[in-house]
Amino acid sequence: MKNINIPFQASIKDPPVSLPKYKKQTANSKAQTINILIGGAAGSGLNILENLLNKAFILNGYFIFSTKEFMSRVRGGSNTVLLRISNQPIQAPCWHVDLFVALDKNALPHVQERLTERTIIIADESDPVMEDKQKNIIPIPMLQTAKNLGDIRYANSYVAGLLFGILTADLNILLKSVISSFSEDTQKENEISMQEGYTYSERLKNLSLPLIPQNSLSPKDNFHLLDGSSAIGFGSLLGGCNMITSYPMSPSTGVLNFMASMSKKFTLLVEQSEDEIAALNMVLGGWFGGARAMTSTSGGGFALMSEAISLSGVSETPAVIYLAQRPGPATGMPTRTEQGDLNLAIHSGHGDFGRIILAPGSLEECLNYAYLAFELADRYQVPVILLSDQYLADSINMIDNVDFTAYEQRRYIVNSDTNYKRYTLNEEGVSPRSVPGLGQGIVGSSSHEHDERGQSTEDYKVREIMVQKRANKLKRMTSEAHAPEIQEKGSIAIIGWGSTKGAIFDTLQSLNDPRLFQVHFVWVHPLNPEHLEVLKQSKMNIIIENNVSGQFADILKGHGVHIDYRILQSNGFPFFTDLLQNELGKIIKDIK
Amino acid sequence: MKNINIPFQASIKDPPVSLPKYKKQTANSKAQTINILIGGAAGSGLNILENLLNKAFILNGYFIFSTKEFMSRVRGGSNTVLLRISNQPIQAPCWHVDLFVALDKNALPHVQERLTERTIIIADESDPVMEDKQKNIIPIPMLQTAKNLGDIRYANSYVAGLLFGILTADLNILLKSVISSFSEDTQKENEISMQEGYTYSERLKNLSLPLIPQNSLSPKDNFHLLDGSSAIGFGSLLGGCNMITSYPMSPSTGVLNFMASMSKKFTLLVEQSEDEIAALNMVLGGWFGGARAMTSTSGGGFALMSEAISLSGVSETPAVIYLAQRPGPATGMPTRTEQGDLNLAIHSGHGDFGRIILAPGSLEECLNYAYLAFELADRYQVPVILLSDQYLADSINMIDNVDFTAYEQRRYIVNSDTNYKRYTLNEEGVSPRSVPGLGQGIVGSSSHEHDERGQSTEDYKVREIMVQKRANKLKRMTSEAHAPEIQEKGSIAIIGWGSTKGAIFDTLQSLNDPRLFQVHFVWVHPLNPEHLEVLKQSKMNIIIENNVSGQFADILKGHGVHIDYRILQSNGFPFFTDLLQNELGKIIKDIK
Amino acid sequence: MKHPLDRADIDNAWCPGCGNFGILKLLKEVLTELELDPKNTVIVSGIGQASKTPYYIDTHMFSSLHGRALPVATTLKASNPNLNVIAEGGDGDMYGEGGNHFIHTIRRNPNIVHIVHNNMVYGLTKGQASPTSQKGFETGVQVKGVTSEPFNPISVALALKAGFVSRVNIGNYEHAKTVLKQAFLHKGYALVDIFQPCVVFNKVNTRKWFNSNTHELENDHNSSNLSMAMQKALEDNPIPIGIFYQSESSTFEDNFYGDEKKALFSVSHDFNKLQVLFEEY
Amino acid sequence: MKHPLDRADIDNAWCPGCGNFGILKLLKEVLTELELDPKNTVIVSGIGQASKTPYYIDTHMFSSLHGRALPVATTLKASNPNLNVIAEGGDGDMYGEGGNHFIHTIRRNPNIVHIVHNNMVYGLTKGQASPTSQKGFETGVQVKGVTSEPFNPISVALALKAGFVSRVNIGNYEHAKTVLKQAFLHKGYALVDIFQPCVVFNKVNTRKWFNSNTHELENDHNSSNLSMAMQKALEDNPIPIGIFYQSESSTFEDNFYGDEKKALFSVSHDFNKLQVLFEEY
Ligand SMILES: Cc1ncc(C[n+]2csc(CCOP(=O)(O)OP(=O)(O)O)c2C)c(N)n1
Ligand SMILES: Cc1ncc(C[n+]2csc(CCOP(=O)(O)OP(=O)(O)O)c2C)c(N)n1
Ligand code: SF4
Ligand code: SF4
Ligand SMILES: [Mg+2]
Ligand SMILES: [Mg+2]
Repeated sequence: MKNINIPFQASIKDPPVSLPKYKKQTANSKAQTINILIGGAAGSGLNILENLLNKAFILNGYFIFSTKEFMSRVRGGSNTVLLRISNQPIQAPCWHVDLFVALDKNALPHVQERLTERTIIIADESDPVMEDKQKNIIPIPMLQTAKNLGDIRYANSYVAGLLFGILTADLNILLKSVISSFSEDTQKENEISMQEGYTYSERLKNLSLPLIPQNSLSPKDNFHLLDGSSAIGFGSLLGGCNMITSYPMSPSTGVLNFMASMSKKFTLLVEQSEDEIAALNMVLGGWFGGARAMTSTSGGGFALMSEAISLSGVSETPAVIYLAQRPGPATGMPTRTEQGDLNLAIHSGHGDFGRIILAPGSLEECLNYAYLAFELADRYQVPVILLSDQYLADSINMIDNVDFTAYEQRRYIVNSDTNYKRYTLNEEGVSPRSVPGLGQGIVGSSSHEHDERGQSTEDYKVREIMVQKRANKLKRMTSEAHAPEIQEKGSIAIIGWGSTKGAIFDTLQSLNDPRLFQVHFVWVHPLNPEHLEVLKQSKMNIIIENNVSGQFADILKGHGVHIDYRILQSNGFPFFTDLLQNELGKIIKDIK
Repeated sequence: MKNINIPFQASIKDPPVSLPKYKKQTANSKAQTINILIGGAAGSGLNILENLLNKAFILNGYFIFSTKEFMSRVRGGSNTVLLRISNQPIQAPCWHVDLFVALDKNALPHVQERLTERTIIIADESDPVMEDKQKNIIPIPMLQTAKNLGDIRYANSYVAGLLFGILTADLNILLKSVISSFSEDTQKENEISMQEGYTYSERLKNLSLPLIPQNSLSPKDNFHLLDGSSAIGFGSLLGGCNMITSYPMSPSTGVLNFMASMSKKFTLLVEQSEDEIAALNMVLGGWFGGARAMTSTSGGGFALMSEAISLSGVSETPAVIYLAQRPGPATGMPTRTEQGDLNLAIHSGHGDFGRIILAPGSLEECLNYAYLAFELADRYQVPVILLSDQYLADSINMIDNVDFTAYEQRRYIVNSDTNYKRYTLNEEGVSPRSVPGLGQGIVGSSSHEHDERGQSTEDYKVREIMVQKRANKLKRMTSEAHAPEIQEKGSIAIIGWGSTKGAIFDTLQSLNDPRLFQVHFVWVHPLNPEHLEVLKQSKMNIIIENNVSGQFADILKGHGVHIDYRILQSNGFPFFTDLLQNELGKIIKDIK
Repeated sequence: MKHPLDRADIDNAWCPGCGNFGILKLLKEVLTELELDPKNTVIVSGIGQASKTPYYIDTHMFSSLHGRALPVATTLKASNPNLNVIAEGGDGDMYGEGGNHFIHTIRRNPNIVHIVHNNMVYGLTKGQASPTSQKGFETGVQVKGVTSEPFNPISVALALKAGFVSRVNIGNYEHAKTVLKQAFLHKGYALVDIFQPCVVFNKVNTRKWFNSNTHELENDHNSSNLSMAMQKALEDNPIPIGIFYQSESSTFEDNFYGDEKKALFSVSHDFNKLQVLFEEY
Repeated sequence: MKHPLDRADIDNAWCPGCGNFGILKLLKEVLTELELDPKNTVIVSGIGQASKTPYYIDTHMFSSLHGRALPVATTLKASNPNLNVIAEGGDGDMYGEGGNHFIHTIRRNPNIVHIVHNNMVYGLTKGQASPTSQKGFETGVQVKGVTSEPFNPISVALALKAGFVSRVNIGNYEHAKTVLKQAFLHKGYALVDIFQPCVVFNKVNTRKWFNSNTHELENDHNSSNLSMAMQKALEDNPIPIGIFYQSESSTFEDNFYGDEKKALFSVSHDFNKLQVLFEEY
């Protein structure tokens, strides 16, 4: 074996990498937003409509944000897409909407509660709700038009045209998006349908819709539109990921699909494993051989990986696990969202060992922390869990331009000499990692308690030394942990982690109460106690979590942080800014 | 389906069962104990020797306690058995010994540190240590004697005879034990060997051994000798266990073996599963069908059960899981002991749901809480985890007579009527559980979020109700939780859980410091905050745990309990009373 | 087309045209025609489109985890041998995630019927390859097409000497019914692999494809001959359907219960006996 | 009997007389005789007595979890196709806990050698039945004897069309060596199931038993004929040993790398390309 040059070689002695900074979310209460909800069945083309409208509104100069809510089925049922169109970046969904479009007759009953007196409802003229004589319902001939064109699914384009008409957006731009959204043989019909919808909107000019926001994006702006899954994917590629081994599971499959599509362009092995146990063990085999491997899963699959995480821990083999949460226990609600697997992520696997858990809350953080997951796994030789959820994975938002060259590449692999010992004891607690076939040494990796060579041991003193070695590593990881992001400073901390970032940010913007300040954790484990000082000095701490018990709240309590209020939810929805605003508003009203 | 009579039918509305009381451990500092360590290779008959001596010393009127320390191999290496012989019940092992018998030449180097200046060492005359001219080493011709008899393994009987001689115990009693310990064709030789050892002991009469304890047991006393595994087994049968499905894993296999042996006498299905995932799913299939099923495993296997625990949680199918801990992570040290899987036991499985974790610390508690595990699983329809460890499972101790009729039998199964709904909402949060084929109704059990019938649901309000239902159940379990056992009362609480009970008790006896009082948790999860008041009122809290991070200490911290000192260990050994005494003694010396 | 075994007030979540509807109908009709009491019948399913079946048919059900129906079904049957127990799920569920249970359940031979909806794709998770997907099958994950050898449940079951090994095509309904009935009448583990078109995600192995690529085993097929069965199992152009092999031997429950089969919910141990045993310690 | 591949300063934990010693010797000799560089060779093992092998032989090793050697070995090989990769473990490890990986690794066809020490018992955990234990085998857990049908790795591997399927008896050392060498020379997944006496816990299937109950496949056995191989695989009195079947097809790594095989540790992505792709969003 001759020595081989490792690109970007780095060592644990190097200071941690720093992450590129993105523009901070800005406080601006002059947002003008229009919120549109569209309801229809699975398989009826709702996703195409979402993409079409998103692209078109952006080209028209708006900021957009869209999110879906859908059932665990492939056809039928009742799903929705929420589109928020604004003159400013939007970070989160709202519950109540300005405009609702019912694509079929099940749509309206499904969303009844999200409509207010002022909500304008648009439905097909044949929809039975018409008979209710309910006010605010506007009948349109979308189904007839579509049927005339030969396929009921052209109704989607009709609606797109109609919405563009109502919002006085430029139809030509919409027509441009059509080209990329529909297959050639249906483009013509879609265009016609769209045109008819646009024309029909003339009749609806005097709707009492909120003010239509000004075009705020100029073509110079370099914003990109993507969902959380794709952002995790780009971040993983930035992290050098060249292997992904997964078993499909909603809502994690988006990342697997993204990586699979990228495997046509990069050296990137994509393998669907027989189960999740194989998936994580394959990741370990990959890293052991020198790859940068990851797996993607959700709670149930992650639970099955529990033993292999422990193998990563004791053998000090790096691993990256993308865990997209959904409501449990067990199968729970497969297509809904929750933050219920934090405790599992922290404690899965038997025995004591260090791991890192990163829970991004925005597209920027998805990119940065997916990149970082690979860096940290390699740096500390530990499992790193990227914690997302269905809401974050599936929501579509805008991100400022990304400079890919700003991300430092590193590889913590060494050539081995003949005396190489995989678990060499040193001050850092992290032994230089070589891989088989790289140099003159032998790499011995072991799931047993082992000595420096990796030979299994029955010696209690060696055990004590190795337990200490791993504890030292954990200490180092803790000291290099990232602090929570703190927006401004006040007396009442509003604490969140992961995907609630945007909803909390938006809510605080709206409440505009100078006492409130946001404390957002991405690095949720291990926590550095120094970073919690801010919560010990605040007058009051309110935590917002999307799970029933307040898992992070309990962890903070364990660190001596007092939690005064917990705003919890466990119904499968993300937090909606308008509802959150009410709830938080009520709590703080009485605080002097 | 006709209605069928369920024996011992009970309901959640009945008050919780009460456990039979056993005599409390008593404070008595006049214990006279002699501590004998015997070292030899795996497969050399050490276990037979242990059983033989245990039985014989009891028949001679002594209290005994014995524990093993062994390597993960079937033959060779170096293992030990510690025998403590006393005039009083013994609860824990000690590190330093009075007498050491080396069965082969590897034995002495292996235990060097456990020998003091006063330790008498007995070794074969051919042992190379003889050349060291180390004092206190007494040569005996055991190997020659054994060889003359035709098998080196007769050395064990020689040693038994010798020890009996030294301790002036009655040889006839020893000879009686031989009958039950050896197969017929080797009995003769064993008897001769024993006799020779006994005779040889005459020459060693003036050894400076500690005073030999008085015979304290009278034949009237009805003490029984068993290990922790058997106690768990008896308790499980008391709990009505009629199915065990397991995959073998040290140190849990003792329970599986015990149950298998009992399957010849009781209606009891024993099945070795293909893996641990199958094992727990089989347990769920069993309970779903009306059986009382359990599985036995250790950390790695338990990690694999993580997903199925979550199924137990959401489907509200009872389960009993016996988890015997060993040092991790991963394969760790398969035959050693640790308390490192508490966090995993509490948090395994995705999503939020209730479970109960019971960690017995003595034979009495093994019996009581194994019984209770089945009762509670049935009562609350939750997974119950019985947390033991290698030390407790494999140590042999004495227990006062058990009155099996004192245990109340209950079955929480109902006949169903045509309107039966598996997840009926009621005040108790626990819906009456029927099983298929029992009555007129349909039993629908589901891993999805479901409605009262068990049909999967996409309705967020139903989700909220069911989340609340499960939370209510957890509340009820918490309110019916058992308080920790508190021995006497002082100002400094010495906290432990599970298998450390005896070592802490013994240590406090020896330290005899009126400020110290023991707080021992068996019911380790969920904790009832009221029960922690005692720890908020104590002047100081010291916790003793056999893991590196202080897992239970962190949990108590989360409940607002201040922990002043943590005595932690993670080297594969149990706590030794003499060492613990030193360590605790040092800490409290400076406390005013 | 109402059926007495229809579950009331349900919202069927399958796609229009899906082969699962045929299988649901088949199962209801077979249960009825064999006069199996639904109150004495349990369907244990995993997770997937196929595994939604028990939500739509009015027997007892345990909708368990993806891949885990077989171990649940095995001990359920053992806990109450009077029940008719069915384990049901998709090809991904039973041969992918649940592959290990497939092997070892066959070895145990519990008296259950094992129904696998084989659409050669992962339906519920939107179209990835399954273990039975054919080489070259392209999906969003298998972007260059499947490269692994497809899993042949029939040959594997035969290699394990399963007692009843069959495959049917739901497009050949009456034949499927005959076979499924035999599976219920067989004492011991009975595999029924059912070809089922997924109209949304499998555009290759369509209803038409299944119809034109399968043929019924010849009348002279000797289903008690293991090596002849194996020979047939390895044929794939066209794929034989029918009962490949059948041979009864003692079941998992028989081995446990012997002659007196009573449900474990009525069992309690004799504590006096326990006391006596304890005294020996 | 020193060997250059002996690992220094080790304490072998096997029982005197155990068949594992023969397998260890066999492996060292085969590696040496085939001139496979130990610095380029990795043994991935599970947990069990058999799985201790890599601790005693001076190649690279990954001693992984019980049952999990195959998935680790598969991606290890894919991460660096220049390595010689061996997956090694016991019958419980590979066919029990790891049964699902056994099936699906065969389907993937990575170019690895899969060595299974088949002693028909769980050695390390002290004598429970393994999937290959024969009916009636009594243990502390199977107190009334094994009732399940024994697992036949050869027939199952053949049912899955594994590329190289063999069984040897370590008591027939020279034959075993010939076969193991062929396994290393085979391009693709190669199963070598090795009968190995456990002198402590299996008093039925002893060295003598294996010797008198096995016979080498006849010279005229055609190892390219799958159905002939299957026929042989189902024979059990005596049990044939040798190479049942051999047939090469493209491997897991081939499918990924095509022609240019470079280890993934030297791969880094072109961030400019990534930038360009991102701009499309
Ligand atoms: C442990 C686990 N992993 C993954 C999933 C996600 N999942 C649900 S159904 C399914 C596969 C469905 O395919 P198949 O079993 O063939 O059933 P079909 O939908 O085709 O009927 C998967 C991977 C899950 N629910 N649980
Ligand atoms: C997940 C898990 N389950 C169980 C065990 C315990 N265990 C260790 S080795 C072994 C079986 C050994 O049998 P086999 O694989 O046939 O190897 P042998 O010792 O016979 O060579 C078991 C069950 C484990 N280490 N991990
Ligand atoms: S996705 Fe396929 S298998 Fe699932 S219901 Fe639709 S057609 Fe049937
Ligand atoms: S227990 Fe059996 S398999 Fe294990 S080393 Fe001893 S003889 Fe060999
Ligand atoms: Mg399928
Ligand atoms: Mg074995």
